[in-house]
Amino acid sequence: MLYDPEACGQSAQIAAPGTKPFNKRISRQWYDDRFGTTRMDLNLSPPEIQFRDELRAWLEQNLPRNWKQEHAALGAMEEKFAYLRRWQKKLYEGGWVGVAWPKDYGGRGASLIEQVILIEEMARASAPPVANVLGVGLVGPTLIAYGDDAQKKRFLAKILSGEEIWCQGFSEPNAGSDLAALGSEARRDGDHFILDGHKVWNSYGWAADWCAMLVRTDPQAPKHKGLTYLLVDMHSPGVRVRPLRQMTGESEFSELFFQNVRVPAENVLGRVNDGWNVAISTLMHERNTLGANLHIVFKRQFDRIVELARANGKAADPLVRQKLARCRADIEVFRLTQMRAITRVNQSGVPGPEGSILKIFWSEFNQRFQQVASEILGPYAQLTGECEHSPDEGQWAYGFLRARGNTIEAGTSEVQRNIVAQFVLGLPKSY
Amino acid sequence: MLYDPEACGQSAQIAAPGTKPFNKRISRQWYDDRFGTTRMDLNLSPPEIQFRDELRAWLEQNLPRNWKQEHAALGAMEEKFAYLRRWQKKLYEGGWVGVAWPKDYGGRGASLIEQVILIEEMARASAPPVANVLGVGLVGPTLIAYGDDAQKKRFLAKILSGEEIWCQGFSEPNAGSDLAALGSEARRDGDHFILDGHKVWNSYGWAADWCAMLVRTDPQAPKHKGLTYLLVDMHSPGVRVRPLRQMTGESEFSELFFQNVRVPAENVLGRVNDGWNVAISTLMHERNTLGANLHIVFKRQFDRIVELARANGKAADPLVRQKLARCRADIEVFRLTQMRAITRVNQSGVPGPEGSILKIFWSEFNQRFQQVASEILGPYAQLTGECEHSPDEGQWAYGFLRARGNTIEAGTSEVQRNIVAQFVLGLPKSY
Amino acid sequence: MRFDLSETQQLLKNTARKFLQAECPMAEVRRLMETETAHDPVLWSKIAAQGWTGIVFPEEYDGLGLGMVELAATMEEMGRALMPGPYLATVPMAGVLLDAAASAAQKRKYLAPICRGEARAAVFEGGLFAQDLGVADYLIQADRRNGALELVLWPASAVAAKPMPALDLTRRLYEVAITNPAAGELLARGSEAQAALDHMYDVATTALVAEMLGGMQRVLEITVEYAKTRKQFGKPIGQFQAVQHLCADMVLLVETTRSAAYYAAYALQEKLPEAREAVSIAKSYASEAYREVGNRGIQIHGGMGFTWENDLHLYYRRAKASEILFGDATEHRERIARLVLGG
Amino acid sequence: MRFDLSETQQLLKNTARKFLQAECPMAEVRRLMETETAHDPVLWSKIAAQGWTGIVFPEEYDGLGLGMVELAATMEEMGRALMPGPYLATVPMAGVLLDAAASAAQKRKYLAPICRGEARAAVFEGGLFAQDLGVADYLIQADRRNGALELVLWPASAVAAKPMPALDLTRRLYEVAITNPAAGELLARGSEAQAALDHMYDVATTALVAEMLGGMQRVLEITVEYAKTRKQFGKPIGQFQAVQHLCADMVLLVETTRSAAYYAAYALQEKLPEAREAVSIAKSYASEAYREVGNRGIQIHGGMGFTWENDLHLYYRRAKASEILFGDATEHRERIARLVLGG
Repeated sequence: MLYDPEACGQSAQIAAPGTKPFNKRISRQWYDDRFGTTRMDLNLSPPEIQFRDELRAWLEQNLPRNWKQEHAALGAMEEKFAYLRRWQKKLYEGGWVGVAWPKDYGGRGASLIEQVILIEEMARASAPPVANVLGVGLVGPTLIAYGDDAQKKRFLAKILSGEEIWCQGFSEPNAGSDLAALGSEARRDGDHFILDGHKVWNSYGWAADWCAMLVRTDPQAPKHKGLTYLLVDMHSPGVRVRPLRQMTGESEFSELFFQNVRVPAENVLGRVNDGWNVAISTLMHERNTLGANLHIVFKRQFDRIVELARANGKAADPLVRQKLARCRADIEVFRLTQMRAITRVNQSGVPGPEGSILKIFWSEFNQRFQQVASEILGPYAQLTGECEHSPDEGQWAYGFLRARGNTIEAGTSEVQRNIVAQFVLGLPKSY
Repeated sequence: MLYDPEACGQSAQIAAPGTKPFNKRISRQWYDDRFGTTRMDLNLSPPEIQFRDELRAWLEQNLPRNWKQEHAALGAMEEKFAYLRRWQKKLYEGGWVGVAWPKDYGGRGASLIEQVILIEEMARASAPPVANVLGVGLVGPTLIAYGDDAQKKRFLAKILSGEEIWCQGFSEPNAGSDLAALGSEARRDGDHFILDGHKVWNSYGWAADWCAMLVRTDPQAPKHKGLTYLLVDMHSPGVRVRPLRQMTGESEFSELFFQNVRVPAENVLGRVNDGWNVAISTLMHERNTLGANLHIVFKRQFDRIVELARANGKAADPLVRQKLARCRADIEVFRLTQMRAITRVNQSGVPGPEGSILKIFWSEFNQRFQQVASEILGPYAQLTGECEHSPDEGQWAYGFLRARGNTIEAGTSEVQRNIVAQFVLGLPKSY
Repeated sequence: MRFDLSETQQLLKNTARKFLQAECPMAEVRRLMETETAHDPVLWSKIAAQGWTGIVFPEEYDGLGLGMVELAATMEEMGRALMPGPYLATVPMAGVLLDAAASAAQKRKYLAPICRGEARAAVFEGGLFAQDLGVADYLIQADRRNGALELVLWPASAVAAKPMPALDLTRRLYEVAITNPAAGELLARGSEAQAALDHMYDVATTALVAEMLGGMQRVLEITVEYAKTRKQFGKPIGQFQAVQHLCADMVLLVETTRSAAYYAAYALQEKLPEAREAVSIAKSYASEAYREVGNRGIQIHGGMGFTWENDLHLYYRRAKASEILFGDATEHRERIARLVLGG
Repeated sequence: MRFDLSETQQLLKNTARKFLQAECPMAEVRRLMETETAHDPVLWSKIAAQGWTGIVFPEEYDGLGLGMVELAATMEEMGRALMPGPYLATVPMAGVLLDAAASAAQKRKYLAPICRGEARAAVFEGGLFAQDLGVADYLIQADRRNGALELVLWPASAVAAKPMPALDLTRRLYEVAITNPAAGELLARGSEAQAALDHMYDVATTALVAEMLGGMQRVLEITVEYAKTRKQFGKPIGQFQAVQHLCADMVLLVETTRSAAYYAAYALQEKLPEAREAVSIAKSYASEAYREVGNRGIQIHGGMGFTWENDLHLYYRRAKASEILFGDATEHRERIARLVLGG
């Protein structure tokens, strides 16, 4: 008889040693009847396979064979970016941009798993990124959730086609981990807001037509309560973009300065002073889709460092073997943990704190991995791009420096650990 | 000309490129005249050498050759302890107990470095410990600092001779890291206090004649302010000692229960309600002298695991070699950092937060070390004492478990890191 | 695509948890660990009645015919409860070896009684010990004789089992001596024996990892509960960032091990080509993660965590024994390296 | 017994700090790192006037005749200031090699100008690069020829130096090509050359470790200062336990490295038998500690720490280059293992 916790559970029912109280045993049939026959299944479903195959066929037809060379041959940043806009246009015409968006807004209503399939297939094919990464991934979904009909009509199609490029203005010099402490202010002035502020760590600002911003509209309210989510035309007078040079030497990010910028009141997304909730929704989307291609990126780098370790003989060194095996295991465990998180979000429909676990894991892994790579390369590890001896044009020296930012950007490891402690484990707020 | 920061230091004085503004150079003579000729010197001074040689000669004469066998052959705990009391008596007669105490109280007024020499020589000779460890190391110095003449006369000599054994009652079940939260209470009743309370993690309680306790005498005062340092006769009615079994299976510690215990008011050490300051002084002494022999203990264990690694072939494994080399380096760095701390305390006369740095280091090192040992021993690492296959009578399995306590006892690593952050670096109090 | 236990598997797991909460609470674990063998025949018969002793074996030998994922889910609960006794030795080790190597007649004779809960067994490959041999009805020995690997079954009467005291008090180790060399029965020989033995190690390692996962999950739960209630400096200690971050580390260790453990079980179940690598990834993770979860759990408990009466050290002891069993993290990483790098 | 800098040594160190604060502040470091060679002749002549270019060399060759501890104390300050240029290549490397290997006549010709600040030099043992060769007046090459090690001195005119861009912007690497094979001058050969080279590596490694110590001390100070002033969530971030514990880790890393660094210098100075082990202990520690201090320092700075304008990355780049130079932690641990375990 199968254990029935309702009917049992008292220690009085445990028989004295030596007796055999349970001589009837259950059968497979009994088990299947009682519990069902569903099983863990990592295979794609038939519709998922169809989605993937359709995408593969389209890429086969449309992906420029040697786009990296074509792209690299273009001189100016603007020309390179125009190339990506053309690629996005092509993808858009094929129906492969914003696949998760509802059909009404130009999407396919794809499931989370289908989104992940798309991200992975693009990574496997080494396809170019779309130009309007933030528009498609973050601003669009927020507009769909919070925008009014006019806003949706005005913005969504042009996001998908890449006609209008978006950036995001959240972080400020004095509002990093403590985002709600931001001080950029928008004062109401008739049917406009007058915006003054300073944003940092902004991506794509130099190329953007629009910026989705979080600004303070009620300085008297408690700090989370007086914020508004504002859509700002980057071509407005008073907007200035300055490259922000990071420790790697590049300027991947910009600073944005806003001085007396007039923003029509109709460009408020959601309600005035409710911007915190709107932004949180954006950040959830960010954590949900960000990093779905990372395991492929890591795997590719891993395979390359294995090649280099074979070439310089380190692949036979027991210490290096341990470290590479650990990296291999980490990449695999990252992939698997991401699959589990996707399974859960796909079923519940709600992005959860799993994102923080993954973020901590991959960012700390990448720092370990880059260190292992540097140990394998020895003195060559420090050579930067401009040198003929430099392995892979200095990507490893660059990668070492760039990885240092991983545990800071998109929420420091400290903030992420607070989130795990408080939202996964239910420990009390620590500050 | 040597750089003179008083006369220079302005960038205006930096000459234009190509000129040679400093063509006069300094000589060794100039340097010695200006700065002096003292040098770092790790050798013992002549008086220190004399102290050491005298001690070595005494040990040569007096240390029982095969005391470990003699001691092991004794059955009951009490008999073993009586053996250590006899040893302490002998040491006392030789003048080797409490060497740091002033001559008036039976010591030699030895410097900190001489104390350390004593501890190291005893460890090198594998001499037995004294019976009255806490009396000599903690209670005596506190009595010397805070006791009145009557108390000093009453207690000090018997501490040194081992005639009266002391224990310490600080920690309580609800006052661990937060020692000041302790709840054992002593109420004034004429010329006595009536004591009720419960202490844990007490060492030597089963053998002690006296207990140096921290108890609450003013429940209304802020928690650090209402405490008193009390000397309690362990033979008083109402005192109960119960072994506290730890995860290793042994009972190295006890719990103490006090119920309506009458303590004469003359047994208050320092002022009533000033016990916190008295206790802090005790803890400083604890951190100062505790661990001075540890590097010798670690080194001996290290040498032994190296022997075992040679015997089972692991000494040739590159991974094991890395781990052993790291342990070797850690032990050496621990010894050196302790020497630097001793140098500093010896010159300033004040124990400082260096103790916390050393405590964090050795406790975390020992956990790493025991893990390395267990990896070297492989399946044998888990065998406990009672088994013929068990290496070194199970000391490695025991050591693995026992080391787990190192980062908890005598101030958790978390509390110690707070101390370093706040008292070494001056960061603000975190809670 | 669904990388998670199915409703069916989750039901099985929930039922196992309730069964063990009632039939094998910590008081029972502590009672059994003080006995000579840490084995209770009554508990064993109840386990058998659940079908657990035959969970992965064919129905024709009175097994339940379920798969690796079901075995893993069940063992996760056994690890959570710290269930003492010879389950690991009997089912994922001896049983799997019999199922893979023995003839149909031998399976009827030796595997079916295991499935029915009437027999227990142990495996010995010539290392230091055989686990839970003291309560086994037979021993399967993997031995290299006349130049080939042989799997030989010995009845308990032909084997002397000498107890070997060790850290884990809930699962016992025994020195092995064959006392009647004539009593052995050959199960398999040569490459067939090797394949069966390899398969057994993959299954048993995966089962062990699942069990370790359950243990570390429980250590995390006990610790978080303690951090919510224990107060120091006027606050629950779980409000201190240092404690929160240690707890967050524990979540990472548990959740990544869970991914690796479930995938290893799935890959073995589906006979995926990467199954062997998945098993080694899982064991290399679990070996370090269980120990580190134990370290953090005890640390957060402070002095209380270092006492005998607190349950954490019982998990910590199991963690250490499990770390060593079937190869530690270093050995499994070298196995991964051989698969990835060759050599 | 006094294991600490003496009053004399502390005075020297304090003076060096004040000198560098005035003559080589971070603005100057940033100016020089943007130049072709990161070397400034004026700064060099001022350094020479301090006696630093001859600090450990005999007075008869215009040196100052001080010891290893004084060299270490001075280099600690250079590391703290992140002083750019060819000091390491010229003094603890080329100078020490000349002092150990060259004849009296050669020392007068080559070492004395180094001491007087009139020449700079570099060393090349056939690896990837020679440090700061671009501003050297001569190169000493360690080369195995006709079955024996030879130390050969080449004038700059006989050597082509091709810059190799690398992480550390304050100390430059160059590819080496001998363009006039007839211009070399033999300094030493065979076991004498080997002993001089071994000695040079011990001295230069110890000097480098002292420099790394100064760098990590400075990263700690900058970070603690930032943690006291930067506010988030209404508090200085240094009030958060997570930040406090990262800072405490940094203190441990710095203080243990300091012990190892000073002892290595002392042991070399006193020619103690354990000197070689002490050097490897110090380098194995410093290699990891400087990087880890940098990691924590940048982490605590958050986004600000990841900017070009913040100074921490300049230290971090130096840390990475120094980790690799003269063998990383793994190589030095294997050297310790050879001394302790043999094999």
